[in-house]
Amino acid sequence: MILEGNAHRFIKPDGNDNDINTDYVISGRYKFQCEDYNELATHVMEDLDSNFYKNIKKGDIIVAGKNFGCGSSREQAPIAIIYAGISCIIAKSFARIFFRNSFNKGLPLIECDTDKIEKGDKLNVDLEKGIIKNLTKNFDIKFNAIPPLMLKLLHDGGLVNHFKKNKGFNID
Amino acid sequence: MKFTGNVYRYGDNVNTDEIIPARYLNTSSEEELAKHCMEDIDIDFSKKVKKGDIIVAGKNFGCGSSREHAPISIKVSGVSCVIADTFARIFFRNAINIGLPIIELERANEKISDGDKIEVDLDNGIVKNLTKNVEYKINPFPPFMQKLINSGSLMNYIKSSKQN
Amino acid sequence: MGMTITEKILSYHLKRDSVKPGEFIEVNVDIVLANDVTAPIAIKSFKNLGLKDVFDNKKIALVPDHFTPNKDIKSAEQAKILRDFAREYNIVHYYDQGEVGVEHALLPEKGVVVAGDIVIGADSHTCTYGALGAFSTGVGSSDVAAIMATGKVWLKVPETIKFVIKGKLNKWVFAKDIILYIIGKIGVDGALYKSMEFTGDTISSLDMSSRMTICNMAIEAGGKNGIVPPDDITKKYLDERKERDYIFFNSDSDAKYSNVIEIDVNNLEPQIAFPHLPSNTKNISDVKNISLNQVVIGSCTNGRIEDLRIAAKVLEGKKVNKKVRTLIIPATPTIYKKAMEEGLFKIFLDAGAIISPPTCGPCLGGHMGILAKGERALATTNRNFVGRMGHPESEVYLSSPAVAAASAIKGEIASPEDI
Amino acid sequence: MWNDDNNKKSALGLTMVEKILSRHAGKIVKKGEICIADIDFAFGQDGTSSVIIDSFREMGVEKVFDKNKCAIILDHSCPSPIVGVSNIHKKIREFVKETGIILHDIGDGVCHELVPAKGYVKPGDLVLGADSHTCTYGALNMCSTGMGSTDVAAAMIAGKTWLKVPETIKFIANGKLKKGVYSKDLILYLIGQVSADGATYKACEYTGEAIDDLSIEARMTICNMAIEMGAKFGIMNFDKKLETWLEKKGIKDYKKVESDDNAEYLKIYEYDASSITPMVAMPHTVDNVASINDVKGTHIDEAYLGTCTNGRIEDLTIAANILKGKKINKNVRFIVAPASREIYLEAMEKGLIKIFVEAGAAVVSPGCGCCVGTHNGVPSDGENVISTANRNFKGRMGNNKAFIHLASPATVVSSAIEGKIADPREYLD
Repeated sequence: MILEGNAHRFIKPDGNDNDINTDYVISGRYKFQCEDYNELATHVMEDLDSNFYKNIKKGDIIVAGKNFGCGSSREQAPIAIIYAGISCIIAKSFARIFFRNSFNKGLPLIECDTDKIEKGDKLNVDLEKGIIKNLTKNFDIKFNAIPPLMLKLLHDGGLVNHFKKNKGFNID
Repeated sequence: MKFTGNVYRYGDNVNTDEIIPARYLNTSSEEELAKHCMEDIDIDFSKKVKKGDIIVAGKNFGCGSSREHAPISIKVSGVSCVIADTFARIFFRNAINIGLPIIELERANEKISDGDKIEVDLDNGIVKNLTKNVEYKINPFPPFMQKLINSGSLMNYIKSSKQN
Repeated sequence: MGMTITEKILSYHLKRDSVKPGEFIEVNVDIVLANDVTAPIAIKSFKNLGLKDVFDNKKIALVPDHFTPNKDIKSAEQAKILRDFAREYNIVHYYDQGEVGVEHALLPEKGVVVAGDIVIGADSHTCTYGALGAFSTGVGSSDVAAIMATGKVWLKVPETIKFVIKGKLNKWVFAKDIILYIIGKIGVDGALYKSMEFTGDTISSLDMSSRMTICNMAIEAGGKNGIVPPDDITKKYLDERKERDYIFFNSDSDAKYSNVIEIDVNNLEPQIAFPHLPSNTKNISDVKNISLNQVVIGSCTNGRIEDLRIAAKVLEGKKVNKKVRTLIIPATPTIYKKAMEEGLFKIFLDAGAIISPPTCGPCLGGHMGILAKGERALATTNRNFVGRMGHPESEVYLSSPAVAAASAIKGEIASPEDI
Repeated sequence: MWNDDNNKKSALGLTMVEKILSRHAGKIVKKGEICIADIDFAFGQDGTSSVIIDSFREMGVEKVFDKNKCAIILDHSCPSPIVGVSNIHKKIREFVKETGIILHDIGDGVCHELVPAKGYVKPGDLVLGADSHTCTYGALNMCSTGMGSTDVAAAMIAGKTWLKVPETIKFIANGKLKKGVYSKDLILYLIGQVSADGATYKACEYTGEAIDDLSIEARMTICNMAIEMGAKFGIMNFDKKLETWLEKKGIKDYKKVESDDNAEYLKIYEYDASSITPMVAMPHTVDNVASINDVKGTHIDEAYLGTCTNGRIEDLTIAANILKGKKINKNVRFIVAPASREIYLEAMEKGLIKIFVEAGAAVVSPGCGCCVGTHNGVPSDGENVISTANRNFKGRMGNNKAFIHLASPATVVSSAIEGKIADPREYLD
């Protein structure tokens, strides 16, 4: 699977982009009452960048520091990101529940050193080979290959489709 | 004062919850209120209403709560005046107090149809139905209220009386 | 010439011998009140006047009761406007969360309003205080701003309709049924612009709580105010809590009324107001198969301790139907505490009901029990307009606390007789 | 194959978590392995169940694996504050009716209080909840963890889930907590030590004298916040106290587990619990922890006592004992949310609710209250809140311009009395 898009980065009030929590991804103001995922998507990351949704082009990529997605278990977080048109997230590390939720929903997450990626860089991501090409700055970043189980979920189009296809779990 | 506009017609007992539902009462932003004006009985009202348009209704228009949000949402949505058979009491004073002209006209919503073009001449007490080519006489406001209306709003009235 | 109570209170405040219905007057106000929905607009208007001070910091009551505890940022910001204003102008009768109750239950309970007063409130149910022998009526926010500035309000002296209520109420028939019956009879504009004077042996036998229920709903018939002749029951109530001296006024025997309506309640049944108007009333014996999703017992109409006692009497040892969310909302912190101490809460909780802190909450579709599309509620509140308690396609029925409690058990609208 | 005798100390070198997962996988599994494991219980709440239902329906299934092992608990926005939520509640009630699973409707209480209190879970179990604080039940010597809605939907259908067996970090809290210092202070201190992602993907075993001294409820407070250090599981040993607790609830047929002496830990941290002061997590991260000595005096506008972390009878009792005969500062709004109907009833019978109401508190109906910012006390711009909850993210309580501080019930109530962050030790004899 090859993904391509421009990088978006966010700065928290404390000056970095570590620990971007699920309340930042989609505020509780919306997620508890909204069943329309397209509507939900319009509020994605709005407390960090109120223009973010408007500026997304399909396939764009979110880039962040460590522990992205910490906080609640609500799947509305990756759902809002997916419906906003984001193709994958690249971060130094991810919070556990967010990690599962994303792959379950078919959103690839990539762990690597993100320091050299800047806002606006055009990125090309090869999930199988484990390589990010920074097309703007012309360098490559290697990342740990996605575990086979996750790749299988991605190829099946998320856990729901995996279940439909296999009539249950089939990961061995 | 004279205005011309097209008519949105409603029935009897249009209440304040229909004019502005309570779920929007957590704000007093006038523009926000105007966006939801008449929403529960006429979902697209705020989108289709044009500046100067006129609401016509039957009896007891504005019954229910004391929320000034009701006449405010009507006024800010662009409506120039409301013509009804009768008005509920608190709505009546709220409208006068904020400077939204309201006119009592017997059997208003039988005489006037949805979409009619209406001209209102407040000073001479005449409502002209330009579509149907008919004229109706309206009772002038009592002198006390006239004074209020002429000062634009209750607040202006208080301001000027405080200065005197 | 003879005068009604309402005319007497107004002329007393004008320091004149008489007033005539239809006359425009500007009159001094004893208490002006507003809540978290109406006060922000009033405060904004007041600030625009550029005055240094309010007319009297002891005569203004600010009660943020509609959205307490605040449900979102917007309602929190609205409440903050009241809080900041109350601090800036040292408003004596300001009640923040924890002390706040539904305004029309709270102010009489605290003795803030008394007989003979003119009470003007930016809330339509301000007419409640007529039960104490006061003239009280609802206005809008601009009016409140003007009163906060000048201490005066403009009014048109209303004509009065006299209601003579006679007879003994049957078991399980209450004040709520009387007022619903009256509104059903005269319609939601049956008393438009008018004063409604409630008299007769039935009324004089009612406790203050019941009288408040009746006056509270005068507005639902379009009335300007509701009023009950003050008597020994009024005196006892006021003496236990009054902040100021009170004056009793009574109508002269030759007072002029626009209409006199006599009602015999000997055979009155519990009343149900069907959607979407309070006047759309039916006898309980004519109501069949109205299944429910929610029951609300509370509000300025029926959220007092007497109401909760009646509900508890019906619910004691019973369980509410699993399909029916049953919300009990004591109208003030004092009522809350009393109900708890009397063991009513235990009855409610054991029955499976939910107890909310004092708030107007679901009555106006604010929070604490909003209806989904297609859902149906029976409430002891005062209004059942379209969308009143939530989704525009939901339905609200109105009744007494007794019928509400019985219906919560049954899962459909039911008479307490059937429980 | 797994043998239940291994639950006792064995020579296999397994942690408690590895043993529980091995039993549920039907074979011995160790850290790093991915396995498919049977689950004992799965549930969602009203913030997550709408998506559970969507996923469930999308998978084209009609039945859950066992309707007595699946539940939905309405606690996040109860009673509903807005039509959107009402519609979701309605959808949930209809789903429950169709599938026959367990429902706790509005007013029953917070899921993490109800699930252990109603006996749905027991030692040795593997439990999934579509709520991040599902790790709470580790206090009962079991594995429980929060997952997303689709995971829980899959578990409700298959009775299974996929898991990576986590490495375990062991926390040893030696010594005794001082007067005025509670399990909340201990867990805040630990989170401050290891940071908000100090245990990401890991299991945390909490042991030591200070833990042994705690009641089961106070232990739940600690396991509840394991997620705030990023952990998958928080877990504690089985002991006499837990045995008595289970007996009282009538919970039987459980499988207690012990870590082996030669179990492999990723790290072992040791602390002296007696040196810990009351702690406060300052805005806007849970690991931004300070000693009360350094932050007391900070102005407070709103105080909140409740939640799955500290809304239990013990918490209400501690707060009421301090508050008795005193008034809440008139510039503070104090909100109390008992965690369940039973706790509300017990608090009422013990006279605690009376103390709160007389002091000027608003007691809201059982549920999550204002913790997640859905209603019941959303702060306004610029306000400071002190809360017994578990998270102080920006915007957590519904307003991203408010400042949330986390502390123990004792610290919260002392602060509500003074109108500023206060040291509870000054209120205890």
